[in-house]
Amino acid sequence: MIFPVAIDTFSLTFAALAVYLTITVSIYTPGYDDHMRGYGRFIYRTFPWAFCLFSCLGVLSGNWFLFTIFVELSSLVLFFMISISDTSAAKLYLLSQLAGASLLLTGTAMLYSATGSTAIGPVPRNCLWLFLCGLGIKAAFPVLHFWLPAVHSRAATPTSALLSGFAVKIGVFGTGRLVSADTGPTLLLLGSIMAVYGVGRALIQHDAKRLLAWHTISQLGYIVAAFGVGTPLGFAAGFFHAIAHGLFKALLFLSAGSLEKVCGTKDLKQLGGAAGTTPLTFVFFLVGALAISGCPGFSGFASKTMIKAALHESGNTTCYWILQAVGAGTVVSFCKMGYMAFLRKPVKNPARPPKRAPGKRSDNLRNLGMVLPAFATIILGLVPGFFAGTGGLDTHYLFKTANILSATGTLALGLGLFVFLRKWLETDKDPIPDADMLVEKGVVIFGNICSTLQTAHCGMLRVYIAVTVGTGIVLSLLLR
Amino acid sequence: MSLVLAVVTPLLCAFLIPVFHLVWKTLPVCLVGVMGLASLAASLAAACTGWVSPAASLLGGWPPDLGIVLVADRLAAPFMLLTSMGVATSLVCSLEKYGGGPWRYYAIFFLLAASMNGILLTADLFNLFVFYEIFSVAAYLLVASSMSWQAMEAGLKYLVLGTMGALFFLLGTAFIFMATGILNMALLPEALSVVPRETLTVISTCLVLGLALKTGAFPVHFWLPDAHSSAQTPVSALLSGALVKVSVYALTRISCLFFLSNGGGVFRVITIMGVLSILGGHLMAFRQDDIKRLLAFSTVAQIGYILVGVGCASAAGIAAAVFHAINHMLMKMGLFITSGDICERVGTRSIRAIKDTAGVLPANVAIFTVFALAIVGVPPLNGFMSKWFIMLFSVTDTGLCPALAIAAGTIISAAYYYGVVSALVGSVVRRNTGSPGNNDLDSPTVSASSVITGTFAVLCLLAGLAALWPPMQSSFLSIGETAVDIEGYARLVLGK
Amino acid sequence: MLMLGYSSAVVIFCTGLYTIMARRNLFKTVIGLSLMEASVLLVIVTSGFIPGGVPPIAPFRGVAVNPLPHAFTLTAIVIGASDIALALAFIVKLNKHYGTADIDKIRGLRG
Amino acid sequence: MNIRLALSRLASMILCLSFGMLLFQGIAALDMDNRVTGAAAHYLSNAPAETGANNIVSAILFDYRAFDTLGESTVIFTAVCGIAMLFPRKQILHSARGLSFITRRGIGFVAPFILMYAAAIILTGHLSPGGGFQGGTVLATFTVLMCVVYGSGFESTHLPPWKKDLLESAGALLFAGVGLFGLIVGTGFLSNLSAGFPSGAPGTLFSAGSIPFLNIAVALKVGAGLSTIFYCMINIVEDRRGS
Repeated sequence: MIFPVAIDTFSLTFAALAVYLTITVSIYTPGYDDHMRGYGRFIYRTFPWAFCLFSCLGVLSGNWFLFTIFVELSSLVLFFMISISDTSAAKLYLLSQLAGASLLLTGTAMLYSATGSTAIGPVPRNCLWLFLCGLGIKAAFPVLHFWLPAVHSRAATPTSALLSGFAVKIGVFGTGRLVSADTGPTLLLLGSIMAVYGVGRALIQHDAKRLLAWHTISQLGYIVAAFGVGTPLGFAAGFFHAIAHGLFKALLFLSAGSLEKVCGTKDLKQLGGAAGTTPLTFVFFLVGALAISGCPGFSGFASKTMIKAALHESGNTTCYWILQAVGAGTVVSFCKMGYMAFLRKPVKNPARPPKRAPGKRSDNLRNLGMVLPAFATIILGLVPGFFAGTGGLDTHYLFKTANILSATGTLALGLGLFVFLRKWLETDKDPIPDADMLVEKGVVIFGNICSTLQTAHCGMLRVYIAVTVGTGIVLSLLLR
Repeated sequence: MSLVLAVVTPLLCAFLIPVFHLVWKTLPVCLVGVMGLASLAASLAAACTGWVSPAASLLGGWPPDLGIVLVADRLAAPFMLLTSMGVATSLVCSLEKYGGGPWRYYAIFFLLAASMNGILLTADLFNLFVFYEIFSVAAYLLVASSMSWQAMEAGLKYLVLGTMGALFFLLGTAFIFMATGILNMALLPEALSVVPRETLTVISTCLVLGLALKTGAFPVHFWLPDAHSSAQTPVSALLSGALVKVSVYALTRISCLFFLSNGGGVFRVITIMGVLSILGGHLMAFRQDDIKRLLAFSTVAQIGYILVGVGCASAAGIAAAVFHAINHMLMKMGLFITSGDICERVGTRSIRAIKDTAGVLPANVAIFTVFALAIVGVPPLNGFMSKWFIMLFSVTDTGLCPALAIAAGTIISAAYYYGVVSALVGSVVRRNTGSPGNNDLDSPTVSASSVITGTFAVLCLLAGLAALWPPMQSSFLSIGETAVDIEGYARLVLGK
Repeated sequence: MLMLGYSSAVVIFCTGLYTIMARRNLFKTVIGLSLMEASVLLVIVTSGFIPGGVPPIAPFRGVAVNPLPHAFTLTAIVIGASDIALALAFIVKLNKHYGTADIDKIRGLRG
Repeated sequence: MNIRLALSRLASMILCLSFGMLLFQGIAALDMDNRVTGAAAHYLSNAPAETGANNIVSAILFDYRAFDTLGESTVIFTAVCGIAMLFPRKQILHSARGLSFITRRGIGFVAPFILMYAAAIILTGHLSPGGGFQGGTVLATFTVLMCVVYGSGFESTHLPPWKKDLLESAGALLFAGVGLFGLIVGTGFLSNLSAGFPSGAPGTLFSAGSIPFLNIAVALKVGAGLSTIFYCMINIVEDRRGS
């Protein structure tokens, strides 16, 4: 069979998410790119559908080979979309995704040589590391996340929404397919690190989209940790959080984009008072922020509660408390964003570009686009039965008083911390080195290696001859 | 019967060209075209014979152990197809560029075509050496045919290193003759099994070193970038597309026949060379500013992929290597021809200078981009498929290291091809957005070379898709099976 | 006798190899190449030698030597001569551009 | 600097010696039994009968392995073509820097004998040592001698390049034609007696089927080719002297 498929609840739901997000984005985009002409506009309007197609084929494909092909294609589509707004970010994205795909392919080849099949599913221990590295670049595992903040913040908003809403979810999807007894501890550890590191980084950001990007890493940490539990409940919880996060993070990115469109900047230090100028955007932001903070009634609450239940059930107390703390950090971070962008008095900044006259139609289109994920977020929050059922959990369990209390407690703690830390959060922080520094250093070293090799190609025939004869002698030793 | 015609037809064309020159000072283009068609037809006929019903043709009517035998089988046939396509493409481009003026150039061109067919068909080691010499001499001269000092220097370096390679090959042949008294390639596998180990070491070292020199594998690749970047566009395309593949064929054939059963160390060495070529070629290409030199180093790397496939020493690995050889012919010829056109239009070969130069043909740039995507390995295209197959079989047969090298190579090549394509595309976009008044509306003339490269681009896509088609896979597998089937080759040559 | 032939062939081969590696004059490079070629031909010819053999021309008086290496050698000599002629032609051409036959100064193509 | 030079020479010497060692080990491992085996033994015993040539080396070169010889003469053809391409001659020089009158006369007398010598070598190639290559070389040497004696103007008056090209192509075409005859008759490319070439009486001038034709073809090719190479290069020398 040329195209083996793996159709189950997991893949079908992901495909549905892809379609849903693409519809959202394609409603939103005409309200966003009205200043563009020519190629750029064409790419923004049509490529999301190509992305949707390849992503759906990717998640539905039944072996790792086809999965990798389609994932690579969907990355390529996104690469074109990113390259419209920022070519260097696009290059970074392309190269990192190619690296991930190449590692995945290597793993697939190894899987094939070990088992004779590449059917999608858990893999033996000896090729697991290749799969984890390959998917890790997609899903921003620690150190492999170097591309994510830069690309998310520099891409245009619809692209960021697709990136954060679905592209990284494909990596998570693959990780979900890998879940087996072997993966448990590794994924738990990776997930906890991602959650903590992401939220820690997010707290010191001033770029709205970069802040959201770090939260993506943090939330991915929740999902990965949930997968690491290894029980059906854990899997279902991760699955649910992946879907929920896809929706509310897309919503957050789109609202940040709207903010940028209206106010001309996405730097939190220069924003302020946007709740007055764009009340609808504020509402949508609020929905997303409440969801990501795990406020009861929104999808984030349900999924995070499921994750905690799974962790609790399997006795991973450390991880449980880490995620609890991360939840509080998330609340602080979004309080900061909401406060600085929407609620506080506008900053008087002469350098700020004059406010554009809001085009009525484009505003409406953007808001219409954001209605969809907001709606889904609330629905999933109120009726989480489907996902809870997948994990074998009663819906009522989620709305138990203890859980609601725990969530509201986290919210309250976060709010309190925010009030306490507000001054510190508003000030500038020195940049702290991150994994992208490693990459920059690596590129420099790599360039030096290339230069050295080039000087070896010195144009002197006698050197060439000597190398040839030397090669001959080495060959004779090898062939002995 | 038709096998020898594949060699003799282009030879006759080459011999006739000086005679025609006495009649017409400038050869009529159609005459050269007809000669090209005739030799193409002869080659394709031989390739068909080899594919459909593998056959041997006895020269001089002597039995195979006394005379020279030409053989076409399923390993030679795809290479024959590849080289004849490469030669035809390059000939069309030359005719389009130079017309019928440089008649000696065409004579050498046909000699090269004849010698390539000879190398692919012969089953006699010394005859192989003789054809290799025609091939090499013609190649040195084609490189030098632009008469610039760069071409002369590249030609001389190619000549010295190529002659050394030929001498090593001849030394290996001499040792084989000393040890066995036989030069028939079908009789040798058996005869070599009783040769002492030390002598076998010398034989394998000399043969592998000689052929690796001619192939342009990494530690001994030095002539390749010089020659490829200094030659004229059609010649560069031919060198990269067809010539190195002929050497790959010779290496595959000889190592499979002689060393598959008599010590498999040769295949390990080929794998090592392949890995080194992949890494070395890509690393050297990474910082190149000269677009042709960049493509040349990329050729070194692509040869590495092919060698890794050959180094698998299995039917599947060799089949994948042949597939990649064909794909590389399509991609690299296309890249050289389109980039040559663009560079001529722009007047520079420096990638940095292209950035500031508008006025390139968008169609050419689009086609170039397709080839670049293919050679980097973007999924539905052929480069991806063949790299994937090579990776798959090398993991099975030789371990993880080559596969990781292939993965690393993909990323590095993506980085530098991204640089080239963005420079080209940037210049097109700037031209389109620039002042609309002075765009020199030289209405995009449809040239033969752009038609060919366009076809190649479509073929790249088709070959990539066809690779997923099971009948295609099994027919490619039969190539590999032919290569490792030593008894089958002996049966075919000796007629038993 | 055979060993003498082979040993001298090996010595000549090394001499040729050394010449092309250590000498900077391009003409000496060519001489080195032809030395190497000659040594390979010597190996081939020696391999056909038979002590006390007579030339392989039809009515032999005695044991004839192996004629096959002779044929190979003849062929290879001509091929080698063509190579050398071509190399000299290139050198003449390059000398016009660089004004020297020093191999270390002819390095316009690098990197 | 000197130390670097010495070191580099030492390194190359070590490389050479180790390669020589490798080769020598390969030779020493063989046992030489001094017997003619394989195809060569067959040639020695049957060649005169099968090919009609007494000179067994010629029989191998022009019959058993004639395809090699075709390839070899093609190498010369290629090299000649290439050298002529590298040194394009816009006009042929008419300079007449020859030797003295006495030498010219003297060589004039000798010239026919040199040509006869060449012809003898070519035409008796199948009977005695010699053949197309050797004869062709003598022919080429003859033109070199003429250049020395009569100056390079000799070429333009007696042997213009187009004539040499024609002769060379004629030789090549003759070779290929003999080969194709066998193919047309149906006995295989370059087949000799089996294709119906008359064998004659072994040991006489008119014997050995197609071998004399091939000798002539190769002689034309080699003679014209080497002479072309010489005149191409001599023109450069004259160019430089002129400028």
